[in-house]
Formats: sequence, C-alpha cells, structure tokens
Amino acid sequence: MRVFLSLLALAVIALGIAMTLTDIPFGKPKADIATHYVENGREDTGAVNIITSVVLGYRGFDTLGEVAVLFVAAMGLGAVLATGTRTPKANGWEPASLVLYTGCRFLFPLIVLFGAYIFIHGHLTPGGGFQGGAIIASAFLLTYLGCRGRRVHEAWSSAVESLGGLTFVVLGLAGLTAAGHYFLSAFLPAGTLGQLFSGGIIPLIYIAIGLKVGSELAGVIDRLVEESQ
Amino acid sequence: MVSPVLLIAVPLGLAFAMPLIALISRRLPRFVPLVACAFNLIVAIRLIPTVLSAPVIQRIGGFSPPFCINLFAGPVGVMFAGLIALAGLVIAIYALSYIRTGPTVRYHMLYMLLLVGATGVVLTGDVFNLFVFFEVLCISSYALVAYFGDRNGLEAAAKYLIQGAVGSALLLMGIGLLYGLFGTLNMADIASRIGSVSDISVFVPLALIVSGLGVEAAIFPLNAWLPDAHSSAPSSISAILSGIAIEVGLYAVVRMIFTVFGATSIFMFLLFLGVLTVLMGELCAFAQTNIKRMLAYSSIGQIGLIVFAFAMASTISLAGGLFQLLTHTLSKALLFLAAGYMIHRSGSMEISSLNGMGRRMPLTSLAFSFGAFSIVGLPPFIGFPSKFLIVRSALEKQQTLFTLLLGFVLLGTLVEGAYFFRVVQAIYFKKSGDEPASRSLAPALPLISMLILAVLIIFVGIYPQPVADALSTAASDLLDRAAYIGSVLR
Amino acid sequence: MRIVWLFLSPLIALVAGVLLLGLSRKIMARIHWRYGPPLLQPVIDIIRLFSQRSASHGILFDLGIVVSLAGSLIITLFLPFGNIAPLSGSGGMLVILYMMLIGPLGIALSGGESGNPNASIGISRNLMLAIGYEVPLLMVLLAVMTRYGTISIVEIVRVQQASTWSIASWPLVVSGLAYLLVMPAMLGFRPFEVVQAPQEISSGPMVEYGGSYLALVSIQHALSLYITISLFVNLMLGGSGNIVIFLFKMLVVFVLFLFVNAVFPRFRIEQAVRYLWRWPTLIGLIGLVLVALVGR
Amino acid sequence: MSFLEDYAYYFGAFGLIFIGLLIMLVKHNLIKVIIGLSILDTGVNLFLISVGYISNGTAPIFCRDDMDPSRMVDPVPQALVLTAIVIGVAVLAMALAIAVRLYQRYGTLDLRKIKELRW
Amino acid sequence: MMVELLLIVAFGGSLLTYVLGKLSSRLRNGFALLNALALVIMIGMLYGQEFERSLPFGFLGIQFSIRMNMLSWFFAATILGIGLLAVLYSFRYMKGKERLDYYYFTLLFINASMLGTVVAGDLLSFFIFWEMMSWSTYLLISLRGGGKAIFAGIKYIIMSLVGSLAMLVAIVSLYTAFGTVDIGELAVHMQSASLGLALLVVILFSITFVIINALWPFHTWLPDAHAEAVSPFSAILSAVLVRKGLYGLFLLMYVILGFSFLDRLAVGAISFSNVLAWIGAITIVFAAFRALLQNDSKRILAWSTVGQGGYMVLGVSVATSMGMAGGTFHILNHCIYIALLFFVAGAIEHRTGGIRDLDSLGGLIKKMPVAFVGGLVGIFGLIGLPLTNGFVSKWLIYKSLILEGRPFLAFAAFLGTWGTILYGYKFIHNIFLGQLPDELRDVKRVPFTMAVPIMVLVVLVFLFGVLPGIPLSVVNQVGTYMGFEPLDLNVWGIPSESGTLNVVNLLAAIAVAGFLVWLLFKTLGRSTRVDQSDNYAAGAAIPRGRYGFTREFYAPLYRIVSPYVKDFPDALFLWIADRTKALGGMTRKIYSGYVGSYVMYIVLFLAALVFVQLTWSPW
Repeated sequence: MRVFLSLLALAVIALGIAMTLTDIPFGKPKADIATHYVENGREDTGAVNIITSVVLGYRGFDTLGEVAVLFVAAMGLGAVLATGTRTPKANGWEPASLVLYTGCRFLFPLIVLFGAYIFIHGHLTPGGGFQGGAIIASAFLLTYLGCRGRRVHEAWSSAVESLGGLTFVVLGLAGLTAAGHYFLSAFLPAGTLGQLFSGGIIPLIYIAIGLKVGSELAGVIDRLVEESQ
Repeated sequence: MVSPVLLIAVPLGLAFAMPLIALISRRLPRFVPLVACAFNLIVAIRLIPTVLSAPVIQRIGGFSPPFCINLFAGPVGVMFAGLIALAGLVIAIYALSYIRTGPTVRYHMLYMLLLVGATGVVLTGDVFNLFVFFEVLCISSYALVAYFGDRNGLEAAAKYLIQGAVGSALLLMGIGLLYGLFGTLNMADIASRIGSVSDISVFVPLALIVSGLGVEAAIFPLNAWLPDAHSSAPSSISAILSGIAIEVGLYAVVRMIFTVFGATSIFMFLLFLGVLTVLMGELCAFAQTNIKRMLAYSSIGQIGLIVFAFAMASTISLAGGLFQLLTHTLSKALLFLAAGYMIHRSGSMEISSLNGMGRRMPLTSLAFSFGAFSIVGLPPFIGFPSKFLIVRSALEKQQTLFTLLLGFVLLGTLVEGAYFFRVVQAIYFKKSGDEPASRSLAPALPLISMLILAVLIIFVGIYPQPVADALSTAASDLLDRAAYIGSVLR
Repeated sequence: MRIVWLFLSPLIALVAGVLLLGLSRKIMARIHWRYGPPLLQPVIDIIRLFSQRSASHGILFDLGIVVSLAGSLIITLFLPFGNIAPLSGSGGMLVILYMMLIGPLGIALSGGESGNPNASIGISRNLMLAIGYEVPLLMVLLAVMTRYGTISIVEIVRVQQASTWSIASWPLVVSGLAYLLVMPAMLGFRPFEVVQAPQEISSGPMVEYGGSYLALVSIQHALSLYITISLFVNLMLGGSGNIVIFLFKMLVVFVLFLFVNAVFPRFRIEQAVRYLWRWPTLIGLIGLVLVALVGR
Repeated sequence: MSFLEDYAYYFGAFGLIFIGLLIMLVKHNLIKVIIGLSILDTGVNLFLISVGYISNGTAPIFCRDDMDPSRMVDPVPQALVLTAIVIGVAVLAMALAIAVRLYQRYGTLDLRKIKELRW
Repeated sequence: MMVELLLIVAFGGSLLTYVLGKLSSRLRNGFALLNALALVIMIGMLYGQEFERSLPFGFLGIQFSIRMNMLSWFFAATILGIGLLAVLYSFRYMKGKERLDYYYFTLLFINASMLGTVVAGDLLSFFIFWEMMSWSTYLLISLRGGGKAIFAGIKYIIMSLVGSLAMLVAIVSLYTAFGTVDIGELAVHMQSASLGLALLVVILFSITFVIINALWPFHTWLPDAHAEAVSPFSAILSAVLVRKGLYGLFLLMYVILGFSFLDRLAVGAISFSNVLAWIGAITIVFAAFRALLQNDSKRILAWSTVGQGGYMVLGVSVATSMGMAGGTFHILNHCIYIALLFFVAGAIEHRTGGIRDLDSLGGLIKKMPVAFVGGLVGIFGLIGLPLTNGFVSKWLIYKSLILEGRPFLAFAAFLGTWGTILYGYKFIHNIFLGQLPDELRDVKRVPFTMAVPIMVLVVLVFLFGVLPGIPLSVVNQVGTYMGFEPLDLNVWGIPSESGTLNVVNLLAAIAVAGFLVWLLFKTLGRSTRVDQSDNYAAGAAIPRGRYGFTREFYAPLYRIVSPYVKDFPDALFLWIADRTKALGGMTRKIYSGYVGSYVMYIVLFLAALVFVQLTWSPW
C-alpha cells in the first residue's frame, strides 16, 4: 500500500517534471549569462578556469556560504558527537603492519602536496580549494586507517580552520573598503593571464579555502573515527 | 552609508574567528554572539531610514546584476535582519547562563551561524544563494536541536534532518529547473522572464520550491518536524527556531511567490492552506499536556495566521502578516525563554508541573503571561495591532469567502486563547504539589532578556504606529514586483 | 370623604373577613353534619387571645407579624370596594400584586426566627404553593390587564361595568376558568391546605404563635381571605358600584369554594404544585394566547 | 530514439532522484534512509550538471588562448554543483553523526521503533 | 481635561497601589481607598457635562477620542461608587490572605478599564479598554485558587474571548465601511449603511454584549465566576462589570443605530428588539429556577444577577421612555442591592470561615444583625418589594410591557419575580433564620469596615425606593441623551395617566397601618422573650442545633423542576469544549512519530499540487 502510494505520488511528480523538461532541451546552448561569463570571465577575474571565476568571482558569495555550511557541519558534528574527553581509549585492535604503517606515512606528505597543488592552481586548471581540501583530508583519512592512534592536533586544526575562514571574510571586507565599495571585489592586480601569480585575490582565497576545508574534513573524519573506537 | 553586506560578513567572520578566540580563553566565545548581534542591530537600524526610501542593492564582487549575486536590502529584508539581530541578541543574553553544559563554544558558534544563515536568506537577491544560506540555517538548527544529546533531542534532530533534507533536495530541484528554464539565478532576472515560458513549466518549479521551503516554513502538512524539534531543543534554541527560523522560511516562500513567480493565482490555495494550518496547529496544541510541545503547535497556528494574512495579498494584509510575524517572534521567544526556566526549575515539561510557578518564579511567570496574552492578541500587547490589521484586511476584501475564512481563523485564535489561558491559570492559581513554595528568581541575565522582550511587547503594543508605517512600506516592497525588478536590473 | 374611607375600608374589610372566617367554620360544620361554632367565634377568639401572655423569639418575630398585618390592611386600600378605592391611584394592580406578598413574607420571616422546624416546613410549603398558583394566576391577571389595556384595577372594574363581566366575555372566559381552578390554592383551602396542615406540622408557620401573636395572625388570615376573594370579584365578576352587591358576590364565591374545601382531601405539596402547573396553567396559557390574538 | 538521446541524462538524474525518494519513503532503517538521501542528492547534482551541458562541448577552461568560447559548457551549474556537493556532504555528515548517537541511545536504527516523540 | 485626568488617576492609581504594597500594606490600603475616593469625587464634579474630544494620539491611524455625557456618567458613577465601597470592604475581608498587592492592583485596574470603556469616544479605544477589562477580570476571578475557581476563570475568559473576537470583527467592519470608528461619526454614517452590514454588525455586537451581560444562552460563565471570585470582587462583577454589556447595547442600539434604523432591522415580527426581549424573558425565568436549585449562597446571588439582567434587557428592548427608564434604573438598583447582598454573603463567609453552603448555615440573625439587615433589605430590593428601589424599576418595566401589549414577556418577568421570592427567602432563611448549628455558636459580628459599605447600601436601597425621583431624574437625562422623551416624574414617583406610582402614598399608608398595628400589638399583647430554640413541637422536645430545616429547603419543588431546568447551554458549551479537545487529540494522531510518513506528507503535498495543476490547471 505504502509502496503503491509512493509510486503513484512519484509518478505524478515525474509527469509534472517531464512536462517542464520539454522546455529545457538537453545539450543546447542557451543562457546569455553563461555566455557572458565565458566570454568575459578572464578579463573580469583574471582566472583562466571560468568555473573558478564563477565560483570565486561572480558567485563568490555562494562560496562564502558554502564554506560556512561546511564549517557548520564540522561544528555541528563536534557538538553532536562531543564526548567531553579527547583521550583515545585503548582498544584491543591489532596495530597496523609495518608495511601499511610506513606506506601510509610515506604517502601522507605526497597527498598533502598534491592537494596543495590542486588548490593553488585552482584558477588555472580544473580543481580548486574544495577539491584540494578534500584531497588533503583524504591524506588524514589514510593516516587514520593505516596509522592508528595518530591524531590531528585539535588546536592547530581549529586555528587553521578559523584563519582560513577569517582570511576569506577579511579579503571580502577589504574589497569593501579598498576598491569600488563592493564586497569580494577584486582589489588586487589581476596579473598576467595564465600565470600562477595572477587572478588577484582568487588564489589567496583558494589557499584559505583549501586549508580550511582540509582541516575541517579531517576534523569530521577525526570525530567519526573517534566515535567508532 | 553602511553596506548591508556587513550584516552577513561581520557575524560570519566572528563565527569563523571563534575557534581562535576559544583558544585564547574558553569563556570569551559566549560573548561573541552578543557583540555580533548588537553590531547587526545597529547596522540594521541605521539602514532602515535609507531603505525605507529606496532599497539598497549591494552587488557582490562588483559586477552588475544579473551577472553577480546581489543583496537586496529592501525594507522587508533589513527589518527582518534587524529582527533577527534583536531576537538573537536577547536570546544570546539568555543563553549566557542557560547553556552551561555540553560543548558550549560550539553552541555559540552554531547559534551565530544560524543567525548568519537567516540574515543571508532575507537579504539575498539570488535564488541559489538563498539555498546556500538556507542550508546554513538548517544544518545549524539540526545540530542545535540535538545539542543536549538526549534521546528526544536526537530523535527530533534525526527527523528534522530527514525532512529538511528532502525539502532542500526539492528546493534544489526547483532551482535547477528554474536555471534550466531561464538560464539565470538572479531573482529579479527570473522575475522579469517568468512570462516567457508556459504555465505548467513555471508551475512545477514553483511547486517544488514551495514544498521545499514550506518544510522549513512549517506550512501544513509539511510541518511534522516542528513539534518534535521545538519541544526537544534547548529552550533558547526553541525560541530562536520558533521566533526566527520558521519566519525566515516563510519569508523565503513569500519572496518566491510574490516577487520571483508573481504567482497571484496561487493565493487562494495558500489562503486555504493558511486556515488549515491555523486550525491544525491550534487543535493539536489544545490537546497537549507538554508545555513546549504546546508552544510548538501554537507556532504552527501562528504560521498559519501569517500565511493567511500574506495570501490575502493586499498592502494592509501584508503589513498585518509582517506585524504578526514580529509579534510571533517576540512573544514566542519570550514564551519559550520563560518556559525554559520554569521547566528548569520544575524539572518536567508537563503543564501540571508548572502549577504554582507564579509564586515560585514571579517575574518569569509574568513574562510568560505577557507572551501568552500577546500571542492571543489582547491589547495593550503587541499581538493586538497585528491581529487588528489582519482582521481589517480580511474584511476589506468585502467578500463572503474571506469573512468566512476569517471566522475560522478567529476560531483558531479562540482555541489558542483557551489553552494559553489554561496555562496562565495553572501558573498563577493552581497549588503546586509537594514542593515548598519558596521564591526564587531566575538568574539575572535570562531575566534581563525576558524583560527586554516584555517591554518591547508592551511598548509596540501601545504605540504601534511607527512599526505599522514601516511595515506597510515593507508590504508594498513585497507587492511591487516591477519596482523590485527595476531597482535590481537598473 | 377620602380620608374617612381611608380608615373605614380596612375596617369593613376586617369585619367582612372575620365574618367570612366564622361563616366558613359554621358552613363546614354543617356540611360535615356537625353543629359547629357560633358565627362570631373568631371574634371571641381574637379578643381572648389578646388577653393572654405569649412567648416571643425576638424583634423580627414581632416585626414580621406587624408588617404582615399592616401590608394586608393596606391592600384593602388599593382594592376597589364597591366603587371605593382610596389609594388605587398610587400604583394599580402591580402594587397589589406586590403588596399581597408582604402578608405571607412577614409571617415567614417571623416564623423563621423561631427556629422551629415545623414553621420552616410550613413556610417552605407556603412559598412553593405560591409559586404553584402564581404561574396560572399571573397568566390570568396579564390576560385581564392586556385585554383592558390598563394596570389600574379601578379602570378594569369600570370597563366591566360598562360592558359585561370578564368571566362572561370572550376570550376572558378561558382565563376565568383558570382563575376558578386556582382559587382554592390561593385561599389555602383543601385540597391545597398544605401550608398549615394542623394534623401534620402543627399549623406550620403559626406553630410558635400564642396570645396576641395568634390574634394578629388570625386577623391577617381573615384579611387575606377577603383580599383574595375581593380580587376575584373585582377582576372577574365586574366588581360592583354597590357595597352590598359586592359583598354578596364575595359571599357567593366564598361559599362555592367552601363546598370544594369541604369535600376534598388534602394534596401533598408536590401533587399540588404538579396539578397547578398542569391544568390551570394550560388553560391560563390558552386564555393568554387568545387575549394576545384577539387584542384589546 | 532521439528522444531518449536528447533526454538521457535527465532520465538518469531523475531516475536517481526518484529512487532516492522511494527509498526514503519505504525503508525503515535510518541508515538506508540516509543512503536514499545521498542518492537523492546525487541525482539532483547530476541533473544540475546536465542542465548546463552543451552537446560536444568542452570544459570552460582556457587552457589555450584560442579556445572557442561558444563551445564551452555552461560554467554556472558546475559552480552550483560544487556548492551543492559540499552541502550534501555537510548534511550527510550531520545525518551520520546523529544516527551514531541515536543508535547509542535507542539501540536500534529502525525508524518505526524510534517513535517517542509523537502527537 | 477632567476625563483624561480621571483615566490617568485610575490607571496610575492601580499601578501605584501595587508599588506601595511592596513598601507597606497599610500605606497601600490607605492609598487604594484615597484613590477610589478621589475618583468618586472627580466623577461627581463631571456631573451633567457633555462633550466629545479627540485625544492627541491614536492607534494605527485611528484617532482616539473620549466622550462624556449622561450615559457615560451614569455608568461611570456606578462603577466608581461600587469600586469605592468594594475597596473599603476588602480591607478586612482580604486581611491575612495572600497576594494582596496583586489583588488591589487588579481590582483597581479592572475599575479603571471599565471606566475607560464608558468614557471611550471611539469604538477602538472602547474595544481596547474592554479587552483590558476582560483579561484583568480573568486574572482576578481565580484568585482564590482551587479547581472550581480555576474552572470559572477559564470559562469566563473563553466566553469573553468569543465576545471580543465578535466585537473586533464588528468594529473593523464598521471601520472598513466608513473609515472611522468614532461613535459620533458612526451614528451619522450608520443611517446610510446597507442593511446587510448593519445586520452583521448588530449580530456580532450583540453576541459580545449578550455574553458579558450573561443572558441566556451565554450566561454560563457567570454563576461560576461570581460564586468563585472573592466577595468584594463578586460585588463588582455582578453590580457593574456585567452591566457593561448593557452599556454596549445602549451604545449600539440607541447611540449608533438609533430608533429609525432599529425599526428597519426587522423581518415581520422578528425584529432585533423582539429577539432581544425574548432572550431577556427566557433569561429571567431560566435564571430564577436555576437559582432555586442552588445551595451555595453566592451562587444563588450569581444566578439572580443573570435573571436581573433579563429584566434590564426587557426594559431596554421595549424602547419606550418608560421601559427605557425602567431598564436603566434597574441597572442602578441592581448594582446597589446585589453589591449589598454579595457584601453580606462575603461577611458571612468571612466570619464563619468560608462557609457558603446554605445547608450548613442558619440562625445567624442574632449573631450578625448588621449582616441580617443588609441581607433582608437586599433581598427585598431584589424581589422588588414596595419602598425598596427594586420596586420602582420593576414597576416601570412591568408597566411598559403590559401597556405595549407584551403579555408573555410580562408573564416571564412576573414569574421571575416569584422565583426570586422563593430563592430570596431561602437565602435569608437558610443563613439567618431557623436553628443555629452548634459550630456557629461563637460567630462574631461583622467588622466595622465591612459594615459601613453594607449600611451605606441599605440606606441607598430605601432612599431610592422612597424617593425614586432623585435617581430617576438622572435616568431621565440618560434617556434623553439616547433620544427618548423624558419621563414625567416628581420626587415621589411617576405621575402619568395610565396608572401612576406614588411611593409616598404607599409609604404613608404602610407607616400608618404599621404604626396602628404596632400600637394594637403593644397595648394589648404582653410577651416574654424566649430563646430561639425554645420551641413548641406538639409537646415533644426538639433537639437543639441539629434539627434545622435548612437542608433541602424546597426539596419537593426541586423534584418537580430539576428535570426541566437543566443548564442545557452550559452542557452544550462543555460538550463543545470536550469535543474540541477530542478533535485535537484525533488530529494530532497524524503526527504519528514515524518519519517515513512525514516524508510521505511532503511528497504527497507536492504530488497533489502537481496533479491538480496537470488536471485542471487552475494556477
């Protein structure tokens, strides 16, 4: 009965959506706004990667919100899973083998480095702060899996988180005071297109985001791992 | 001129900075929300005279709309932001001493982010940005509902999260369809193009968005999370959820329907929905024995009343609806705060456990009565002018249907009066059980916050004129689509 | 002349009432095949009683009696007696209706102070009986007043004399019938003799009275007989311009109800009220409706 | 077939969406519901991406200066999806955290048994 | 400025009383009395003035205004007069009870709000004061605590809320129709109003006023509220607060609508006045018989308040000068004697330790003579015996009913009076007469500050009964203000062609007759004073103290009457409340606790929206 009702309801919704989709042809070029971005993105923001110019330039405010969402999630997770004590309890789990242990420790800096590369080059190549941050977090995850007992130092991670977020906001506010009186306006020189040091504030923000996302995701993983012990 | 973006950026920056502040001293972070809210309140008050004459369009990143995200600081938005800051400030003062256990630093961070999300939703002029801030609001409230980590809190949070997530997904689908249809996300831009596609194609995103936002706005039948979440959260969070979160959801619905879609034909449906919500909420509240659950259901009723007012879509009714929103924010916050300390004192949420509270906690009880009277709409409290405006707008329609629906709404008010007066009586006149009737005041800080709310409730109740004037400007801002489009896409 | 009548009419009423009382005992005895007391026995009793000492329970005990008797006396001033009604200009029927309360109420208060349960029972029965017969009676009175469009009893009598007796006129005949049915209750005759019920509650309200108290109460009783019958005669039988004819009419009515009194046993109070609220009320209601339909 | 070709991505996206919704509607296990939520989110993201697709388009990155802007796919949905994914992750993390705690308190994940709050 | 000052003193005084109470109870009492006294003096100075003035502030664009005229003055004077006596009475009555600051504050606040309603010059401020009156009353009714008092309070406030919501709709309808709520302007505008609007407004207003005036079938709050409130407040409730409903009716019927308009509001025989009159008639009879069945001293008085309201409405709805004067005068009279009776009942309660049950009282006449005199005179007034004030007003009402050819209404009025006699006597008998129970052997006299209000009111009952011309001249001015011909009257009564009333003749007759009988009695009779319980019972001894016939005084009558005079409206309202609760219990079952269902609601809502649009495309 329940399934039938669900299917019926979903079918009605699907029908409605299908009727709407006839107005949204697949694979056809359309929005003049998108065209505007593609054509002017490089000049406006100094980023070769138009997605980056959208993410941090045209729709930078979304990204600020996005960072906030992630921050909320990390904090909320912490609040829900707050255990009070941070001392990991001794458990009877078998320690990792030497190969695994060494391998993980060997891979850790490489992965972090790769992550850093991704977010530093966010305005030039596919990728950016979130992607880079996720990769950095994966390094921590690897450590948790391979080298049990190693933990992120909470004070450091929260300091990084905090500083990353602050940097973003302060850069935005600096735009408000420095140039054009717009929040998040590109007040630094755009530099030469396609160079590493170009794109004004975009790389700075991406670095901040990358670090922040990395430490936040690592923190989330840390919490969940701790919970599972 | 101050920039409206400060309303979002500064509290957000402070929230980001809180881990650092916590490293310096663990006692400091609890004062950060106070600072942020006070700042926001000042900014909002300074902005109000400006925006009453013309809305301020803040372009983020310096591009011209529709190519960038813009903040639309119209009268409604700024007043909402001010209200959020005000409620946030008062409840933050309350929480200073109410929140003593658990990860308090995280509590204050999440609390601030909740306010940031709410402020973002009311100020933004971009559909997707609205979604983002909406999620900030939602996720922080999921976490805060579960803050105490007890059975009820967790259960409520889980249910809230599931329903909220479905709502968000629907909202995002709606936004995706909108983008597909119009190739833009700017509200004004969408509004200007809305006539270019067929009705059904516009309707499906509208339905998706209304359902998605309606979950947070607690419109019947999408409100099943509300009684659970509001009754199980810490009282300060119940207050902010009831006073701010659902109102913001409602604002989003209204902004979408009025400005973006200009869907005048759906008003009749909303009208019935509002009346239904009123009746459902009040009836359920009437049957409650748990004080916080009762207050939560009463919030549903109030939301129904506001929806009813909005759906009549005249300047007066919108002003009335906004006024009622203000009423509900202040009164319900006061009620939850007062109830919070009474529950704290008696150790139970049953209404019967509040017997004789009038003697044990005189000031808190007084505050509760003020809130109750105000919600019911008795003069000289703030609830009266708002109810007056709503009744007036319904009767000015001069149609039997509206008068009839008004009758149902007032029936709801009657039921509401019945259960609120029952509680007030229990507080003042019933003998408490075995506990000796020792007098004890709540700590000073919660009392201060309740006092602020009570004074506001009475003051605006006696002298509503400036508020009503400002709100009717706000109402015309909501109603006037062309002006909205024009001022953004100038 | 008016001043003289002011004092004379209560006196005549008093005499007539006492004589009726004596007559009632004589006639009742004759119906029962007894010889019966002399006609003036009540007068003798009253004189004798005044010479006896008696016990008093307090000021209200005294005052109640006085007020009761005074009230009854005054009513006679409002009731047209023949063509004489010294005070009828000061209030009309409504005042009469109210003043008729003072008699029983005074006795009730007086008897109540004694703390004798029999008195209390009697009073409570008296009041219950009163509400029993008042329901039909009020209908009758209203029918009459509405029919003649006045609250002045003098006016009512005058109209009747100009045309015909109320009881003989349509539609007041129906009301008249109801009035006849409640008369025994108003007079305290059997089958409605529940208030005093000497065999049961030792004369009810009067149980504590002796000496001059009893004398005054007897006088009051006599007066109330007079008042009740006189009201009936005035309202229903057209009163009279002549004192003798008036008294004759009263005598006829009285004897009529005395026959009823003599042959009936006593109701319980509950039965009495039930009866009064059934037939007389129904007939009275019909009468009132008819009057309301017919109009003036 | 052209219809299917034209709308294949939409079918996929909405297929995921409805599967996700169906799971949420009919499954009683909290973890399964969360999985359904995840699938729902994925579907929505896929739909967003496919809205912005242009047939035979390229990524909107000017690796070389001479790339044709008109053939680049719409960058906006990609930016949106980036945000949406992060939000999805955040919600998912919260959901799992709450599920973990809930399991500790109730000893079950069966939503039919977690019904203390009702009416 | 006098009226503004009056309001400021009234409201300010109530607040100040509360503050002073925190300092010293003596100071508070003194100030409360002084405040009430000052108000009485001020209203006295306002006598005969007539003006209307808008205030310098308003509410949501509506200008507030105040007005003073004979109608307002009449009601204001009763409010403040009874208020003063109630405050004085409260000193001893409330002594030693809890929350006295709160009590005095609320009492004065209610008085101030009532004052506000009668001097309000526009309907909005009228409504605001009205509501303040409602909720503050609610806060005071349950002061005593305990289940019954609490139930009474909730009953009152819910019914009052029904009324105020109805009134709000009515006022706003007027405002939307004419753009003003000023009473004077509305009176002009209403003449051109459409019949539908007028009907709506009249019905809604009537609901409010019928509820507050406790007319059948909306009387149900009153018996509970009046019986359970503390006695001085019961007096205020019964004497003046309930009569705000009549003030409202006056305002509605004669000030705003006017005669000619009222006549238009009729379909054949069913006119507004007729319906109102019949409601009044039913109220009178019903209340009289309900009162008969009561066994609680204050509840009897409460029911009598219901019944007397019926008389007033009867008088008012007849709409002749005489009926109007009767109705208006009855308001004043009722206010005097019902306050008196509640004071007496309160004094008994105070001295016997809270006994209100008539079955367990009795024989207190010797112990509490002042209370007895008060009670007796009050009951006489209530019944309307000649020479008491109640007589004159009832006489006017009866007479106007008979002369207007309304025999059935008059019958109801008469029947009510006879019912009143029965329960009035029961009140007197069961408290003061009969045997004194042993527990009440050492009951003390009424304290002085409680005796003073009682005696003042006793004097007033007789004064207005013997010299009805004095109050009637005021009543006449009230009537004139509302557009009635003034009644022809002199200080002794009403000389008019069709049946006159001359109270002084009555007085003289009663005095002379009484004197003569007394003389006879004293000269001829000799008596010995014996104890109350020194009784004759056919030779058998009567046990003392446990043989009082106060229990079930009218038992046979109860058996006949009680099946027919069940309080059906009350049962109906309770049933509705109960059903509402059950409905709430049923509806909330949809929140089943299972989150899958909740998601289902969301999906179904969306599906329904889409389905409707796809099928009918209404949007």
